[in-house]
Amino acid sequence: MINFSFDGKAYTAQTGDTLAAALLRNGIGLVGRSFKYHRPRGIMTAGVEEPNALVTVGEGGRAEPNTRATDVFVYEGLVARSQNRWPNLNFDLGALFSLASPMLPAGFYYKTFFGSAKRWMLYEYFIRKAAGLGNAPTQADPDRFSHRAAFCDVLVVGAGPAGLQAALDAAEAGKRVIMVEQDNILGASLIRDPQELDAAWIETTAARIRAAGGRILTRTTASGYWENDLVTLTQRLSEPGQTPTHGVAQRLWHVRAGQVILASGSIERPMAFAHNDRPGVMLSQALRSYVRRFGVIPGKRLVIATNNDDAYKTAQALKDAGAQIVAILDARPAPAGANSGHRVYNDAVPLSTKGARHCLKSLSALVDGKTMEWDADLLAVSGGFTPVVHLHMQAGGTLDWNEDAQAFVPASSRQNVTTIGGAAEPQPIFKMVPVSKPKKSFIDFQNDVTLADVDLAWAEGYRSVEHLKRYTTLGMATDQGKLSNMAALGRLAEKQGVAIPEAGLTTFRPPYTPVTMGLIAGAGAKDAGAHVRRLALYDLHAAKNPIWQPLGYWFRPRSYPNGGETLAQAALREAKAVRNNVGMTDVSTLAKFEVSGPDAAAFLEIICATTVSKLAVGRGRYTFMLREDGIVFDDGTVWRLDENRYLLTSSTGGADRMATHISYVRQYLCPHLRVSAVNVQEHYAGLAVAGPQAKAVLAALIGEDPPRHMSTVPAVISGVPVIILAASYSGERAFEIYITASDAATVWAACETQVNALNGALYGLEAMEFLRIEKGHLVVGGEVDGRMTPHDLALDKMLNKAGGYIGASGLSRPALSEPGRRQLVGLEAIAGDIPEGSMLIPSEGASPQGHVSAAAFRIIEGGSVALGQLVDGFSRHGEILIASSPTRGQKARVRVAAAHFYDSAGERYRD
Amino acid sequence: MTKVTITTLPAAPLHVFEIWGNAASVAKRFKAAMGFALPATGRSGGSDALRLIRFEPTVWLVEGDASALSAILADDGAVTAIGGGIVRIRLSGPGWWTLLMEGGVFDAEDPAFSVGCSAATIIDHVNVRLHVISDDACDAYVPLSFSQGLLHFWKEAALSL
Amino acid sequence: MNRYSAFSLLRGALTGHRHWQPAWRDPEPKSHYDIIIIGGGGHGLATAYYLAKVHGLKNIAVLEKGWIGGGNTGRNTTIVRSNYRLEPLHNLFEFGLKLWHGLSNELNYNVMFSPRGAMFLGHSDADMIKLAERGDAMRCDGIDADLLTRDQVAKLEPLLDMSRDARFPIQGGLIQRRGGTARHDAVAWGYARGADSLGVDIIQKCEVTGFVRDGDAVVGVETTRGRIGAGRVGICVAGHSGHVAGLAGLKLPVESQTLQAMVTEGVKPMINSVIMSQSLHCYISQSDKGGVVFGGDPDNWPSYAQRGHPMVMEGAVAQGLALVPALSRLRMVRTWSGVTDMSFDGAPIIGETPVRNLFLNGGWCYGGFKATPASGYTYAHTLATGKPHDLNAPFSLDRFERGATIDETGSGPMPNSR
Amino acid sequence: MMRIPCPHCGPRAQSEFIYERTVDSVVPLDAPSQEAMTKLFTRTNPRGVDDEIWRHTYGCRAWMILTRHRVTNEISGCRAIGPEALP
Repeated sequence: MINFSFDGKAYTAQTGDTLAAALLRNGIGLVGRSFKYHRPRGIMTAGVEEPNALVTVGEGGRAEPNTRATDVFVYEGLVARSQNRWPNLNFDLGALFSLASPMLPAGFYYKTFFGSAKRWMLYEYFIRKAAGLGNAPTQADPDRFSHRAAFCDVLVVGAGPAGLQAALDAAEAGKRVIMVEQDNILGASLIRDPQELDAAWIETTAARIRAAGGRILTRTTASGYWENDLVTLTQRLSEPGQTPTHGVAQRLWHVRAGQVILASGSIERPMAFAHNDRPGVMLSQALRSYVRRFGVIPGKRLVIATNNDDAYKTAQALKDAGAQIVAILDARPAPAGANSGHRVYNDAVPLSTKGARHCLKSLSALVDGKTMEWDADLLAVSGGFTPVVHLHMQAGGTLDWNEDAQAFVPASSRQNVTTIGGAAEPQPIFKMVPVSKPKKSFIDFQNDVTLADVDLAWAEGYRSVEHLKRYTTLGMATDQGKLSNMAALGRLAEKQGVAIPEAGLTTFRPPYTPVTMGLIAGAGAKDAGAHVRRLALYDLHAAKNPIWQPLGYWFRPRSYPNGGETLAQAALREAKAVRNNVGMTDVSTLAKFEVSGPDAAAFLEIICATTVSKLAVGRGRYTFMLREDGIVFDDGTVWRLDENRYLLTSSTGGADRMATHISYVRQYLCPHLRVSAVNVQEHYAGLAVAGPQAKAVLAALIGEDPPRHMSTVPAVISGVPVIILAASYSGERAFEIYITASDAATVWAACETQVNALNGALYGLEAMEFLRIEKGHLVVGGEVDGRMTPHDLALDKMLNKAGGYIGASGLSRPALSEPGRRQLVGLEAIAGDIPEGSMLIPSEGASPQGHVSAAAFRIIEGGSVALGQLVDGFSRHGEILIASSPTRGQKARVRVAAAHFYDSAGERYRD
Repeated sequence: MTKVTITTLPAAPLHVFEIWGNAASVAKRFKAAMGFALPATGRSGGSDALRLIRFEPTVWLVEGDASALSAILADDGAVTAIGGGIVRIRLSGPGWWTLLMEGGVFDAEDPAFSVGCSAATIIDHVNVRLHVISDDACDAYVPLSFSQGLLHFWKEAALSL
Repeated sequence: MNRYSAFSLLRGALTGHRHWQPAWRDPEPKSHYDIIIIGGGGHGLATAYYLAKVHGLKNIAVLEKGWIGGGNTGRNTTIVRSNYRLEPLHNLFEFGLKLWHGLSNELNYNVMFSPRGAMFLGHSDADMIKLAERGDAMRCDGIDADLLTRDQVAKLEPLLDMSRDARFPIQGGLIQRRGGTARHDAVAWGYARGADSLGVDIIQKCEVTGFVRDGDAVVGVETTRGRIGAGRVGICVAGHSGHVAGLAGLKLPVESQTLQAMVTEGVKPMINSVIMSQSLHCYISQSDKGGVVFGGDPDNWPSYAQRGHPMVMEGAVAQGLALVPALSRLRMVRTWSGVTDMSFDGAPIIGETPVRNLFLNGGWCYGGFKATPASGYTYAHTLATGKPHDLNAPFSLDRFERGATIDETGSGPMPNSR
Repeated sequence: MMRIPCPHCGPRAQSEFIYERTVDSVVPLDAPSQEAMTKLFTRTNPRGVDDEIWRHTYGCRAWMILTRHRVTNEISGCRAIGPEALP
């Protein structure tokens, strides 16, 4: 026996019970409340199509709201709670809505609640409280979810008789086979009707499939059919709320199949009659499962209503189990059901039911024109069978109409999918026309949609099947119309005066059954699928526990505070060290490309908008790159390492974009060039040494005179070959040292020793911002914001006069040279600190004419300076503006100036 | 529970050998000089001393001493060092192909993906290059900056293969 | 059209709701209309409504190939806001937001516009500065935008992961309190009912298959229900702009991409506002029926298939769970896709085309729903007068080749980099 | 998720590929300015078959032209692009 609790009360279940079977075993009929009218709801099915028995299973971060009691297998200590009722299931205040239901037909909320948007929010507060079924968990999920790929020749969906046979044939023909089954045992319909093929057949078939290499996955649903026969499977490795063995609760499979065989069976239809939503009304095949599989007879006095032969198997199962069948109401004329040995009434259709303490007490039916009544506590209904065509339709399939079965069956498909078994050949039924009052005849039991609502939608002009669905919310509940779509289509076809196939069909969309969000996210849930990219020297930096700054997926040290310094204090100290002495920083994340070959220079002059071929060996220059529309999108430096070997650097933020751009130009536009452009961003780790003492540090490291500004030499530091580029971003004399990443720690240590010896400092991104802003150097993503031309950034004088670079024709667009464009300017504060990102306005209340892209302080002299963009900025130097930030309540009066405040002539670089 | 052990191999010299022209004659020159042919896409060639693995149409990954290769290429291609940015991770034990299916999209379980085969694909958002070195071992070449994240992902996945 | 009100519902309760008239007629197409609008989505129906209401024009038709509201109007994540960085965009969207605030009364149809607040989260100092810049740009143009501290964010959305060691730690936010969500179907139906009551012919199951030309001018359309003459024709088909304009020989700066969205099963209230992020591309809100609505990056390749790539959806959900871990055990009940017309600078295109009498309203990328009233109002002005409204003047079709693009993200002409 | 027939690696999952642009959007390096801008800013964007440039970014890193139907996703052709390659 297994112990579980429901709404705080302890019960026991037998091994293999679903929660629904266990609840019925314990005589519990009322399990929930419907969405809109809070009407009492019982267990209606034995499968995934269950619209009513939704409970919250599990606790804490594992609690799963809206779990179908029919789709969870009881385990020791399972905790289940009913939903959507206050204070409790038996007495729910929400039931008041059903008293007001005459005023609340479909779409009532479009016709009232007028007034201001604020007033609607007041009504909405109460509507949202009443809406929704379960409560969302409030804690994070303790378990993990796995994603795994699989490839097979044949994927079989459904382990019923047809599916088992198909999987066996394919596996023994040597094909790679995967078979999936939602249930936790194989057999599907065979469990309900074992006589045809006994249990042993199921076991031997499964064993033979496995022996031939086939894979069988139970508790697994084929939930989505995508392109080129890719099917997503959701596999439960633990039941809702259960602690999984390896910490993985579920697995999402992405299966690429050669061919898919759908043996998904069909779903039994309810019948539409007044008060057909009362607990105690159940589908016939479901009742048969409870009797045969679980040995549970959920009623004393049973009535069966049907329009087909299948329900007589249920009658037989009940008879075998010794239950008392009060009557069988067969919609078909005599002699249907004549020799079944039961009390059969022909031309009999249920009219209405009555209840006591929320559950079924009696029902009335129209029998050959006369109304008759029976006392019964269980009414099993069988209104026909709807083939499960979801995956066939998701695969882009078409449907045919089977007149005998009054059902759609799979026809052609765009992909390699075929349907076999019950889903392909549903059983014939007798076409019934609802005779009951439409008012309380429910077709969508969870969203409380009645036949009257369908009629109302029709009357109000919502006549396409999609309008009908959205206006009435029919089929938009957790069962997605599995029990309601066909009833609604039937009614719509009647109204349109056409046969059901002409009435139209809503779209079948993934998933077949609802899928846990954590499973969809998989491992990505923890880091949003965005892995942190680590520097080569990550451990070395981490040891100094810097303040880290995210930059794309990288994390780079922002500053190295010591002795309780704040970020600003540390950054200013570091920046001063660079200005006055020497500083050292990690620049490994810069994009870097090694471009070799006779046509290397020609290739680079296509990518870069400046000249490159004029560089002598050992020399380098600043450069920038344009998009095809002429807009600057990146900048960097280019160095001629050897006769035919260049090193190009560009921004960290634009690295992936630049790699694609270079590959496009190389592979698509110039396939014949003799050039190799290799992405070496992570091959070289890089560090920069900057400051008046930088030259001394380098000399000590390489034992010779360091290269002059914008020159490059190969060298050796502590026995490690390096490349030295004499480039400056900070405005001081500086050198960038590139080392094969695996040897970088040695060079960093040697360099740090020298820098410490001269009591220099490590500096991070924050100090680098102070240095480069004062110097007027641009940042991609800051001043280079994807909207500025070379002229707007005062770079146009460096453009390659010979043209031929990407973006040249983009610059010819007339509006790019008209007045009114935003241009790069410097800004000096007259009063107050300039807020970064603030708007530049000529006077209070005026519309912005530009903004501050980067703000900092004069490192030595103090005083707030900034870079920004300003309409016609070049011609407005000296103007006084307001840098205003209403969101931060800050502003500063600023003077427009040239975009460099420190050593504009560049003397600091010369030796 | 299928077993797989995950070990990070020490850094090794890695280069790219790229041909931009006269591919056929370079192939002849290579075979003459090295004694084995340039491997086709999805294959590897050579020995532990010098192995070439092909993932791209005009580029081979060279593992080992690449000093002799520039001469063979002359003006028809270039050799560039890239080893600093790559971490080699060896997956050994019968569970390596199941592990590669976790968070992946490539069919590592295909019997045709056997010794000497190579393939580049994406696993857990990371660009990974695979080279099968024996029935129960496969090397993965992973970008340095992502290697920590992928190692963590593989170790966690290995617990519940 | 009978007036909607609580009393009308009470009357219905007493009479079995038999007095309701159709919300819109189902007329046969006339031979000629002064103005034909191609596309019966929210924008097309709003355009027709304002043509009749503001400009008093009566001989108008809206041609819809399927059923009204069946395209992107029924497929978006229902978010309404105007917090854009660039001036032409936030001014246009703000004009729309003002219309949203009175729309239910204007149409006498409750569109359930709920100004719950549209919030962008910031995950670093750099993010917070970018958000402040966007907020300052709006505030300087008279649009509400407020920075939120970490604690204010946590109070508004208690289920956000506020831990310091989260992959994207939350540092603060920027909220537009007047933004929020609306019921998308109701917008289409409300405008349709309003337009129909003012004499506009809404013709469903009528696909335009070609244009009738007279020299260089368009004088009518060929449809699956016959030829219909027109004085002016306004294309308003969002994701299908490229296709329909192609029928007139036009090639647009637009590429159609799939944008997936999804909804969970209904639960009691857990998400109070609209959650977006400066570093992550996902947006989360909760509908009035309790389903958490979710969207993320578009599938960035061209497609009219209205079906997405499962792993793109998995990525969006991963981002959402990184922000709101408590979503983990909810279940996705349905996913769907719209066809978004990605313009080559991310801003819409509203105005004339090189073909006389043929006008275009499209290029809305994934931001069209929030613009429905503003798009309808300004397009109605352009169709009625033949000249741009000052709010849609910057969004001319020729701006790309002129070099006057309006690029909010600065990511350039390739739509898949947006 | 499509299965794209890479000319070098054979059929692979779409997640290894990235769509870059359409063939009709390619701006030749020597195109006169006006023609270049028209190519850059106009697309046929058909609701049918088009030639698209994809790249096997996480695979063999090669570029290719895919002839693909934008409603059914049917791929009717895939041609390699780039320098001449050994088999």
